[in-house]
Amino acid sequence: MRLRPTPEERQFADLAAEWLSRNVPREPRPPAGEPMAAFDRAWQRLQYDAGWAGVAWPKEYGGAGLSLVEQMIWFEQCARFDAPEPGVLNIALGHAGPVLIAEGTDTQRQDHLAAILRGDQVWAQGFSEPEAGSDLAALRTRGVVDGDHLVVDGTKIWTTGAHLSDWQELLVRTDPAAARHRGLSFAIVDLTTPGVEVRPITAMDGKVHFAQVFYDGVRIPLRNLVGGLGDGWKVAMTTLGFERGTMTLGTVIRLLKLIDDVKELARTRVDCRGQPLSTSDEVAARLADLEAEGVALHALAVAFVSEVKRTGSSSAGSMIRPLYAELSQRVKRTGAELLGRDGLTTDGTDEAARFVPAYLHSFGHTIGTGTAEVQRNVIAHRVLGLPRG
Amino acid sequence: MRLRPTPEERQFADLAAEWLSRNVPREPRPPAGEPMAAFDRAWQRLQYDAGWAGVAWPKEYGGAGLSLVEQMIWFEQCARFDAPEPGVLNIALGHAGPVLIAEGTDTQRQDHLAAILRGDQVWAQGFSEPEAGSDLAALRTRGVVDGDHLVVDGTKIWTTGAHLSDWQELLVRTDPAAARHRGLSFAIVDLTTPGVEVRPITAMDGKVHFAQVFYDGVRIPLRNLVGGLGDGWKVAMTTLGFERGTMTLGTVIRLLKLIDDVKELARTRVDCRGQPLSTSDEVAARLADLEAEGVALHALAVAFVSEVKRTGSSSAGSMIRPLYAELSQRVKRTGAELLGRDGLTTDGTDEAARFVPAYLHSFGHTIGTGTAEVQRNVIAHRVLGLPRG
Amino acid sequence: MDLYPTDEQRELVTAARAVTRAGAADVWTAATGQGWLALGLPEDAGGLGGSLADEARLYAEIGASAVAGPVLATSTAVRVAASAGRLDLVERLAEGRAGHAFATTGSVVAFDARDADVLLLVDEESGSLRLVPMTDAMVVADLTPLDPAVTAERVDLSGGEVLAEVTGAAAEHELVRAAVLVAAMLAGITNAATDLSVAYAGLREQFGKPIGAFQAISHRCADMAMRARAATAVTDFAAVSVDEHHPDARRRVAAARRHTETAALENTRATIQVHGATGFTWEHDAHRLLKRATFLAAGFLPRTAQTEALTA
Amino acid sequence: MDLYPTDEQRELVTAARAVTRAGAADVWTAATGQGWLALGLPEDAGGLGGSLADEARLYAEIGASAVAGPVLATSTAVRVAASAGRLDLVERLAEGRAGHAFATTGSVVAFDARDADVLLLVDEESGSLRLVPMTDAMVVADLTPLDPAVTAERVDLSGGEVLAEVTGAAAEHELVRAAVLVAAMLAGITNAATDLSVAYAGLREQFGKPIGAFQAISHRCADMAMRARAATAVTDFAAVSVDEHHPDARRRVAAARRHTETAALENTRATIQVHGATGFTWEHDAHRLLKRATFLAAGFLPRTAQTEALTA
Repeated sequence: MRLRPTPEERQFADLAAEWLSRNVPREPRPPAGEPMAAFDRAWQRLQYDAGWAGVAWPKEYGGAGLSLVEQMIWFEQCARFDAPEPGVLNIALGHAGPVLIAEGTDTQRQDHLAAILRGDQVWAQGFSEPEAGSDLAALRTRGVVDGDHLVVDGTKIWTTGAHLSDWQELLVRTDPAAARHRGLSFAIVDLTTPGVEVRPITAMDGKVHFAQVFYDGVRIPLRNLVGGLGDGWKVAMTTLGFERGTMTLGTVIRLLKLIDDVKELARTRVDCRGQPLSTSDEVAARLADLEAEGVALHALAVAFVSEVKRTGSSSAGSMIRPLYAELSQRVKRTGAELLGRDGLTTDGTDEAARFVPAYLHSFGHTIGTGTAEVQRNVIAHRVLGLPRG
Repeated sequence: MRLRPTPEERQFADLAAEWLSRNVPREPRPPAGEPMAAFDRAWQRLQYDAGWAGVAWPKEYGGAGLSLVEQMIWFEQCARFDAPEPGVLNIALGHAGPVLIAEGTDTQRQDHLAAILRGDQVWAQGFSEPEAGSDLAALRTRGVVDGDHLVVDGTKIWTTGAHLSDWQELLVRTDPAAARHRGLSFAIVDLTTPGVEVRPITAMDGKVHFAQVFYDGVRIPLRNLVGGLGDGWKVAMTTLGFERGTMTLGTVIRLLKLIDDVKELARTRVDCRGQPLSTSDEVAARLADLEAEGVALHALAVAFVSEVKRTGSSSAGSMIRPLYAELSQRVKRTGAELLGRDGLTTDGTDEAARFVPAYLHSFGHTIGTGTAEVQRNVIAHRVLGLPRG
Repeated sequence: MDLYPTDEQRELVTAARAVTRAGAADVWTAATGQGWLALGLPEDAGGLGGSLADEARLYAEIGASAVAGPVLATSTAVRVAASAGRLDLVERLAEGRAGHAFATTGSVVAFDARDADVLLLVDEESGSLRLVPMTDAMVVADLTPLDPAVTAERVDLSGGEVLAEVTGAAAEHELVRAAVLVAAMLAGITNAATDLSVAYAGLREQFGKPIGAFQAISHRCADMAMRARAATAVTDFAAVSVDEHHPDARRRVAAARRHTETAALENTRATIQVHGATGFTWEHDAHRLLKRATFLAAGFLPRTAQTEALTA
Repeated sequence: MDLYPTDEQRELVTAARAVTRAGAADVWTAATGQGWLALGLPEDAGGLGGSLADEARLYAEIGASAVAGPVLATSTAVRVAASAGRLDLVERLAEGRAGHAFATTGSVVAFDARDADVLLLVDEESGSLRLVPMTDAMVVADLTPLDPAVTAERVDLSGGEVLAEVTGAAAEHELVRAAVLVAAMLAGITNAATDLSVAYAGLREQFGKPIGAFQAISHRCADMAMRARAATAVTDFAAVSVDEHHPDARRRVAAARRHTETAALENTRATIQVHGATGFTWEHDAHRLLKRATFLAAGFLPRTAQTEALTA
């Protein structure tokens, strides 16, 4: 076992640090809408042009062809230099790209992968429906083959970023006679296709993170199917792993920084007697717990990329997402709670503006990308081999 | 609403206090075995002779014929004067008696109720079996009618106090053809009957609290059936409520005292800098949580007896037991944890001798009388009306 | 010993619920119409002479609906005015509203102050309650409140005029009452979150059955129900103890305040999770309950003061 | 960056497991036979020159079985002797055992001291480790240990003879190593409790199916498994960081120590509950794991010291 970098890893990290130190945008990210998306795309383009996009993607698709270990090193350096997150490109980079690499056709890869790495395509998922949340196999959105097209009618919901996206991954029912997850197909759809309507949904933090998407006779060319007709469940399940494991690595590293910030908050804020909050042993114990869990999660992420590199897979992938989601909630809640009464507005102080919205947003962590309950089902059944209910 | 006693309640409380102040045994309760049982019986006899036994039992069966409110007042006064708990008479007073009052024949009531109140009969339950723990309806111990007897073969396990008991409540399968809970019967059995063998089981605290009981052709007169043949499930279910609600009232009141003791422990023990543990705001916050939960549980018990008195029943009964069990575990664990390294022996200090065994014993709280999980099923289905899985 | 609600209390709750559950628009009118502000005020001060236990049952309904309108601040302001002998002010406030702030000098954050006639200034350190006149000119900045059903303003208190003030035992009594009513509102939220969860768990189907058939949901609902029942009981217990001057009243109030705070925060978080993505939307009520619970938790008798009272 | 165990580490674990899982009787013989005490000792001091990461993997197995035998105290005593230049003592201890106590003067509670040749006295305040000769005459009283696989004695330390002592950076290094190995044992317990639970949940049937089909059980098992995986990872992470003199090593050791303590206590409590009444019996291993976890939690680098290191 070894944490010390190999000469190659060291060189990679040094180059990354050197580049990031000069290229991380100094201007703040716009808070919403198209300006925000433009910011994210520009930052991605900057990385792409310098060869830092797609660290672990194969070279033939425009990536750097390295392993998850280098990807992790890149995330560590990004956190160190406070680089912007993928933002609206999260699904494109974290999910759609890997899906196409794993299951796409050559044409699909050529059409999309480099474009994704360049930041030219914003993607959204399209899995959940009003009646199919945790139970994806119950989805009803229908796709009917009509010549060389699939004609789609129905609706998807809780689609993060749909209102800002160019493309969408779409799981639809193409064989209504087949039971549940049989008879589903996985397609990709250009969101400018006629018949697509996107209605933003406001979340509990007062912002629009996701939308409901309606499909009214939307014609998708059959060449946009990923996998064959009826292979949709297999494609979706294979690829949910990306979301639950690798896609979370970057956020894990960023969480460590946030824990530091909460510790700093406790050192700078004072209680009613003018003492820093950090002098309370109740606060200190709580922060120590967060720090310990943060380090443990970091260690688990390192163990995960190590195992993947050495053996090709790791069941720790299914654990990183729920552990991250719940720790992140605790960290953000702690930040908000340390504010005391200052936490009752979202703009009364700079600290409130930072920590209160983050706390509210964190309620989505244990719901999106599979609820905490579904993640536990996955671990119980697929990792531990416990029987289904 | 009113907490202030009525003149009648005040008089009852005053009389109780006066009697308890003079009659609570001063000598310590022996820690185990027959001397312990003898102590418990003697204390019960003392109460009986003075008219304090069975406060809420009907007068015709030797009780005082009062309501659960007076029962609660009695428990409060008992806690105030540190009176011994029912101990080995717990099942007799808290379960077997109420079962016979509710479902027994006149003969059974005459044979047992006054004897129970006098402390002359120690009772045990006989529900769980090795293959039927939470799932009581799966029990296999068989009873076959032979003339005017039921002949019982099989085994019961986790029977608290069986090794010290005279009588046992026994749920047996009398109709093997009927499905699950149909075909069960409820009998009472004299544990001196030939064919009964009691094998004590050592618990994780190193003590014997329960036993496995084996039945080999045990002949029980049919007149010892409670309810008719095949009514066993109904009798058992009706009466489990006693255990979950009223039987816990006394322990709830005692828990409040234990919380005080843990607070006192924190005031008297010092940390490595010589400061009382209670000066740590982490410890203080923890104790405040326990105190708040203790008061809330007390309040719930009062609301429960009030509702029962006014309306005849209260669904809070199903909540008192799990809330008590879990709070009691937390209180006892806190006591043990405040001891720090002194908690690594069970006799290194007086405090360790008190709090460490209590902590170990408390693991049984969320297992016995229905696991925490079963109690939640009961609340979800019977109180909230949620569907079964 | 009788914690079962009286017939009058149950009628009061039914009447209040008819208003609060109907929608937020007319609540303030109804509040004055039903005499909410005067319910606990002694009859000789023009009130209805209800007990704190009566008020607690009412405030549970107010909490459960997370409606707008500064009922507690205004009713407390009325009492402060009465206690300070300013019966003219009592009368004026019958038609008015009070904002409130937990500070008495300088530039402070106040709540519901924009449309208020007076501002209730609470000084927990010294134990005093003060009423000052409120004008728009005092508003330095409008802030964005966490709880969308209140308003938040940065207010300049340098004006200095004081309409009424209570200190000492009288202030202490008002602070205890307010803490009980905060607990009552939190208990109401705890119950409301439970009801929302149980209703949704019984209806929403996934995997071919209602989600309430899965223990991950049903056991969480059971936990919520236990907290809710205990929250109601401990609030009643504390309120009656105050009404009866029970020697343990202070400790019981702190217990009620702490139990209901924990319960309300746990249950509102849990109900968002039970509702899944629906519970994360602005449109669903879950977040309003959470935010109201957070708002109340920071109110009268906050956590450090509770700890002190409970470990004394 | 590579936290995947080496082939040598996996062989070491397989060999250790063969002994620890076979039953407690011969563990001490095997421990000396397999060179457990010398594994991490430098080769020039007669050791095997293994890394702390190697030792951590071994100690995880020791923890998982909760076997008797003062492996950590004795291996630490050997290192103290070596560090103090007492190679004669190192040799003597190859056949001996060390008890230990977290105090250096007066009448103290020691563990595994009855049959020990030396006593390892740990002074965390000043950061020193001391070896004193141990005789039966020093035992004032035999106490009842919480953990049935250790012995506890009240010992009189007034004799005063000191065989070896390390202070300063050398002592600091030994304390850090011991903390990592305590974390490793706790990680082993965390994993063992998970394995017990999963196995039982898959076999034990109630209501016509394995209890592991109920979310109340399966989700608890999933939580246990997450804690277990993270416990192993963070222990490796800390051990390698110490081996490589990483600037964050101290903080990572404290993190490993705290995470594994919490995880081991949670998982052992949970496994008792998953096993129901069976888990509450003396005969079942669950309580041994719980008690060992409690024993270790109070050992090297206890909670207050962790808090300090993690919030620095």
